[in-house]
Amino acid sequence: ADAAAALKAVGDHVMSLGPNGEKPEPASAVSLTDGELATIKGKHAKAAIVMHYAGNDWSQAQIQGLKAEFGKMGVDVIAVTDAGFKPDKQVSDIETVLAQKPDIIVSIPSDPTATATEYKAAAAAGVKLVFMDNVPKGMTAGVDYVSVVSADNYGNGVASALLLGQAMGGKGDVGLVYHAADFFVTKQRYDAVKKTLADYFPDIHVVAEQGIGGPDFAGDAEKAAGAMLVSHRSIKGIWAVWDVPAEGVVAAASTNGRDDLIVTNCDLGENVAIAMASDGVIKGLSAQRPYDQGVTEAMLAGYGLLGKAAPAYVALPALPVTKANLAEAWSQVYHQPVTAKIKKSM
Amino acid sequence: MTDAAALSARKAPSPLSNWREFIIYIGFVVIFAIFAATLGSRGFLDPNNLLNIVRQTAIIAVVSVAMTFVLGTAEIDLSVGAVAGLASVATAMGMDHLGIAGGILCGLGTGVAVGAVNGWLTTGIGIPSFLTTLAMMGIARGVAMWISATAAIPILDKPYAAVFGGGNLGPVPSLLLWMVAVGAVGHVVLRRTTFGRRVLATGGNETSARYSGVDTAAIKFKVLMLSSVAAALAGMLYAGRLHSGRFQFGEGDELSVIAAAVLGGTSLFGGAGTVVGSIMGALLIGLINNGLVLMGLEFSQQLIARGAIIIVAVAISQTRKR
Amino acid sequence: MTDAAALSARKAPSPLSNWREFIIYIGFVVIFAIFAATLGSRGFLDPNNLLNIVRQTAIIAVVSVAMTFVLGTAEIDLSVGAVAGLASVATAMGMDHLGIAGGILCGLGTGVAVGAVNGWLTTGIGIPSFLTTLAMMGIARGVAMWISATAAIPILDKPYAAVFGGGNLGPVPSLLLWMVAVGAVGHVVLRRTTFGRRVLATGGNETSARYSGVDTAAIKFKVLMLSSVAAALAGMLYAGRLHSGRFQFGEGDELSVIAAAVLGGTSLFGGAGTVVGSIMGALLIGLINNGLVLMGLEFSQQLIARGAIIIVAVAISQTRKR
Amino acid sequence: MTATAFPDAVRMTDVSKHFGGVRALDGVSLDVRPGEVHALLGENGAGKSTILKILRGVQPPTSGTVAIGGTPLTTFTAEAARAAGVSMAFQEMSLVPTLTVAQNVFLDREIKRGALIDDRAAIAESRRLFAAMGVAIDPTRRVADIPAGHRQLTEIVKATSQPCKVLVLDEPTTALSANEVERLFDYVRQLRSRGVAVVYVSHRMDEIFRIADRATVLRDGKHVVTAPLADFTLDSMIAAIIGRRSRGFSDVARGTAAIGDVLLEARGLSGQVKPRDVDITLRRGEVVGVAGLLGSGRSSLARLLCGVQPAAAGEIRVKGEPVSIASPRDAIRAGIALVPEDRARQGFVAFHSVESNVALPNLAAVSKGGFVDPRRVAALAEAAIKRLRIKTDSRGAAVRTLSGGNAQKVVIAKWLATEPDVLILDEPTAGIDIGSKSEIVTLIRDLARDGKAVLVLSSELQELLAACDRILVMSDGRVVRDIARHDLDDPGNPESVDALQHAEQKLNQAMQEARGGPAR
Ligand SMILES: Nc1ncnc2c1ncn2[C@@H]1O[C@H](COP(=O)(O)OP(=O)(O)OP(=O)(O)O)[C@@H](O)[C@H]1O
Ligand SMILES: Nc1ncnc2c1ncn2[C@@H]1O[C@H](COP(=O)(O)OP(=O)(O)OP(=O)(O)O)[C@@H](O)[C@H]1O
Ligand SMILES: [Mg+2]
Ligand SMILES: [Mg+2]
Repeated sequence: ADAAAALKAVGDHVMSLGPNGEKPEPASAVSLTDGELATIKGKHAKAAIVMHYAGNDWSQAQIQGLKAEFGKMGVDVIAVTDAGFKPDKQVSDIETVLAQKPDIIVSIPSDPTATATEYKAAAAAGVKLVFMDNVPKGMTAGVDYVSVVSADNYGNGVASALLLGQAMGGKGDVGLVYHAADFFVTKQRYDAVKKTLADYFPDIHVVAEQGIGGPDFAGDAEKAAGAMLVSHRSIKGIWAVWDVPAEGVVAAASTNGRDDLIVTNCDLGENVAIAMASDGVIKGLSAQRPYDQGVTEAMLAGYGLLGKAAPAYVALPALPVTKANLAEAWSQVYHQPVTAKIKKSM
Repeated sequence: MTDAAALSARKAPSPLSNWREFIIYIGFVVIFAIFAATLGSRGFLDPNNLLNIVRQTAIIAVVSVAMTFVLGTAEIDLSVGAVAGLASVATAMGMDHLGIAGGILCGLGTGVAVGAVNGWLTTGIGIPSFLTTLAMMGIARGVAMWISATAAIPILDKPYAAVFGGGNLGPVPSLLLWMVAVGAVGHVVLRRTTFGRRVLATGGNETSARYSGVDTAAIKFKVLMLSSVAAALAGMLYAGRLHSGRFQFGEGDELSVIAAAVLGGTSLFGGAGTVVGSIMGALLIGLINNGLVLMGLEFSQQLIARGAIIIVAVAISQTRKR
Repeated sequence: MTDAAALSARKAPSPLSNWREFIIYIGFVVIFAIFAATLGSRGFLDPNNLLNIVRQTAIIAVVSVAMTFVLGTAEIDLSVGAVAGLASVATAMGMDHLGIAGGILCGLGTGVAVGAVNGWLTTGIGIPSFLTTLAMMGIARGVAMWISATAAIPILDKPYAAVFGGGNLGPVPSLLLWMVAVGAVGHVVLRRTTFGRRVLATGGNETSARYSGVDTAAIKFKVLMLSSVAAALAGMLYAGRLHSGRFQFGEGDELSVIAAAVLGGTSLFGGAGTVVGSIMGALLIGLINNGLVLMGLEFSQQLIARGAIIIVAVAISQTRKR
Repeated sequence: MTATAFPDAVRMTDVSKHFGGVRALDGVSLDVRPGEVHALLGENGAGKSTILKILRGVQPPTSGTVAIGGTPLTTFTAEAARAAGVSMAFQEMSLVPTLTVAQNVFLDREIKRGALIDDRAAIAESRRLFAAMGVAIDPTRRVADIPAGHRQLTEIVKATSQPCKVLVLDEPTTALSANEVERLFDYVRQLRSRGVAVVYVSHRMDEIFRIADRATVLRDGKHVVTAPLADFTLDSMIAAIIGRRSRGFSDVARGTAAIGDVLLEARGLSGQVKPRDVDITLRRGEVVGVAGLLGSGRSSLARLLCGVQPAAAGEIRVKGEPVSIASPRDAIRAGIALVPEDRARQGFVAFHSVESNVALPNLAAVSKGGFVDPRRVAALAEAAIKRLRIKTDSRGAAVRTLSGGNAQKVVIAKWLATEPDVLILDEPTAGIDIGSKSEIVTLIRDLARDGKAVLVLSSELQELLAACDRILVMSDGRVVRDIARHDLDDPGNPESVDALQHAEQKLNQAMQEARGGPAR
């Protein structure tokens, strides 16, 4: 199959299916008329943002997008919580924000099973739920929650794999650094990468795979990559599941004197952007659009308030990034000009 | 450094020196009052919210009761968090194959097994409990991840969930009942039984305790067993509350549990501690977390505020005593 | 603590009793030999891999040197991990606005500031260092998240990165040099200076130390200052290695650091400890991690194996001595 | 003196105990009969405490057998020994500092109501027991907070209140004054009449002659002699103990030192509770003693003078200069050193070596630019060990491995090494054997002769009389008498053999009067 065409395709349409197999709607299908905006403003609604983890660029961009759009809608954001990846903490957070009787909760479940009961309780309390990326077990769109907005995580996996394969000229040994936890988003990427490499690059062989558990993901990734590079000297490329682990891989490459290594990853963070801009070992990455995702989620929450029929599953396509399109990709993702440091490194 | 400072510095960790007895109560009351005044409008005083505080701290409180005994003997158990996670998985898997009773047995069995190993390595081989339980923490977490393939294992059994942390008895959350029950038993055992007395004697001065006829090794074995079983119970409560078993449950709880006990006046150097204090310590932490979320602070600000409040709370009560 | 006699009486068996002195060396050699035999083909003995082990443990080792002093006085510092994260952010931000020298000052300044607060709260107000530093852990982490908006702050300055952990001096990683330098200084200070003696006396029996004219409060203030500054240096090394400052750097390190010290024979009850032991402890943990990754074990299996190996390593040396 | 109608209460045969290289006991046998008080005597480090710990089951012997009431001990555990009827007051005590006095008295044999402990009953019972000893100790206080004397009484009450066939008292009186000792003896006599076998260890010869029926002497872990008290004279007993002739305190030659200018002066010195409004003047070449009953304020005074506790009122002058002494550090700088009364808590770091313990207050002297000179530390330690004949297998041995008396010597040694102008000793010879006692008193005299000033606080009057030129009597926190030593001599025959006993009676009399309050 033709990688280049495939890569182009990834950027245009979404590959993942919804949690219940729904086919994805584009974000462009979601919008609010001025009239609707006015009615929503009139409601002076309260919204809570319940994150699984708030300690990275992705979450922050999401939150910014949400706050910006909610601002336009006159919705008051009363709480932003961070469960630090702990389902029990997230359940507590939901309990606590419910005490403030919010009209809207936008959330990403840290674990679809463990948190389900509490989300159902929230739904039963009449709260309009909009989910990011994943939906708790046993909840149905339109009934229990308004909608789920997802990045095309499968697509991200595909894109980063295609970029890796291309940069390697379609052959050689690679290692994969994945997330050693049953977390929907990262698992989709991992599956996609393995499948894509197999489908498109028969001459690329995965010779090493290492899961990392955190909390020090960069450090774990560095240990993993370091070990791969000493025990498999043939390795030409490494894939990292998101940007923080990728930073660890970059460090490992330099300490092991492998400036020729080829690294790709998911998510566009400033460090990896710099590594790419300065012709470092990062040769490409596949970005999500967290800011737009947040905006879309906010609007769908508006749908909920209005009782307007909402698409069950909205997804934003992956955004393949190389040094060539870095600057514009950055502004697409963060709605801000590329940072001075990245500019400086180009 | 003034000598007064030196004196207080010397007094501070002194077990049972009164301020430790009161810190927690003074701090709790002060902070509760402040939150009630400032967050009333945000539903802080809403009975359901107050019950939330209990729900969110009951599990920590349960383990901190057992930890009071462990610290009382001047040992430590860092494996409680991981054991809770493992027990939650064991319970869920056990239930899949052996039904509800089987599941409960698997959960408790996990606690007993880990406790026996911790106890034997510490008292039998003589490895410092800090190392034993630190290693056990990794082992338990690893086993939990392995047997569950890091996935959450759903528990569909409603009665189990209702009894173990999920449900309510009338208006009262079952978690509250568990906390009160464990707390009451723990309090009586520590204060009024020969076992409790031997625990504090062992921690207060092991040689003296031995000279007085206390089998200190047996005591230490028992308290380590106790804390593992309590941790297992905690895991089962997590499983009930979250309708599933997952290796992550309880992650990092060891620190919260020890913090609760120390806040409650238990000395890390052994020989002193009260169960009621530990429970109050857990509740204080839960109270603060709840209030800070209600305030709508950013997570980063919550971290800062929590640290500051704890310091101030302790400092107030401390200076009160001077 | 006051009941120093009680403590020393209880501690009498363990600290400084020789097995603790040797544990770490025996364990290290045995495990190294096993890995060399089984993982040679996977590049374990490859010089670069051995250097990787050093790189991956040097930062823990550096902090564990300071922690040896803190534990030596029977205090504890749980804030080191968070302070490292904060210092990495402070350094990166400082460099953006004040250039490289400014950045370094910001980093070290963070350590000094936190150390002063920890020291004052512990010795001045008399809050147990466990609570002081636990609270400070939250505060430092929160401040780091806040000022950095949880984002990584890139460091473009090459020379900085080269000196602080990023680069090599010829074939020698700068991290190795830092570890050796800090270790050498720490060893001499603890073993050969009056300060070191006073540290161990303070932890061994605070009352008698005071009677002997040791200003124990001042000593405790200094060691807490020491560990914060070491933590700040660690943060700067993280920053140099990963070319950025990020609040997560050092997360959870407090436990690894204390574990390294305890593995190295330092007593949590104070009065005993060696710097070399602590460094060996850090290296042992790094060695195990590296070997397990080379084996290509799953993350969960690694956790299990690590725990088991630590127990066995300690047990071997332990029974050897019996 | 074998083959009695009924079995010996205690029969220890051929008992040996080795600690690594150290042979603490070497084939020692010990027989104790029911209804006798059996004195166990010996130099510091002779092996007394070791053999008694074996009897109490807290230490297994390396070899040898132990039979109690005719039935041999098969396992050496505290539980087994107690079941066999052995109860013991330990020299280094068996009290848990974090528990209250009452909880300690009844530790491991708590009074219960139903399944639960009845602490109220324990408190009441403790009160009764202390009253019987004629002391008022609050049973609800934590042991960590009560003074050394009270702790020793608690240890005694803890041991004596247990039903037992064999009662072991290992140096129970080191911190007690005459009255408590008398009460203890009354009680011991009661037990004896009830057929209890009592093993009594003390370095106070007068006590031995007052209470013991038979005595066994150990030296260097070997049995020397066992005989009825009647077969001993003071001299022969001392000779048996230390292996050479000596007359104890009577040996001390108290040459009069030249009294010089004032070194230490305190005016209106008061603490929070004790002492109250004390004036003291210490001159060069002068040894001043402080006598008083338990709780009279002696140690409190010492703690003020050495900055352990801040003074509430009053001023301290050193060599005429007013000094503020806020911490022991200031005191040491001002040339004042305190040998504290409670060695285990205040005296040393138990698991640190003799060497580093001796070095601690002398760090300034053995270091240059903050760097400690190991050679000077070693030299200091070796000198100390020689000077006080400390029995230890090396200067590197942990102090906890030393015998009680030798540990006490370490404390004295470490403070002597600071070469202070003013040396304050609180119960300095607690647990120190009769031979060394007179040596230490002689040492004190020598210090005075070298122009130092010495303040000796002691509950053992003979020691005060042997050492001091002047004796202050304290009562209820005040100094109520200031008696010149020679006023206590018997004007008739000052050099008579029992001059000491005579002086002791006079001093005792003065103290009893003093309880009335100041008579000046
Ligand atoms: N735990 C130990 N380790 C090594 N040596 C020890 C230990 N305990 C006692 N010893 C040694 O055994 C010998 C006898 O000690 P013991 O305490 O029985 O003497 P003692 O007769 O009680 O002396 P004292 O009159 O000073 O109390 C001493 O030399 C002491 O150093
Ligand atoms: N190191 C100390 N610091 C503060 N207070 C102390 C200290 N040691 C003892 N105390 C308290 O001071 C009070 C007096 O103690 P102590 O029995 O020494 O009085 P004392 O009359 O001086 O003793 P004695 O006259 O029998 O030597 C007691 O209540 C004791 O608890
Ligand atoms: Mg003895
Ligand atoms: Mg006294």
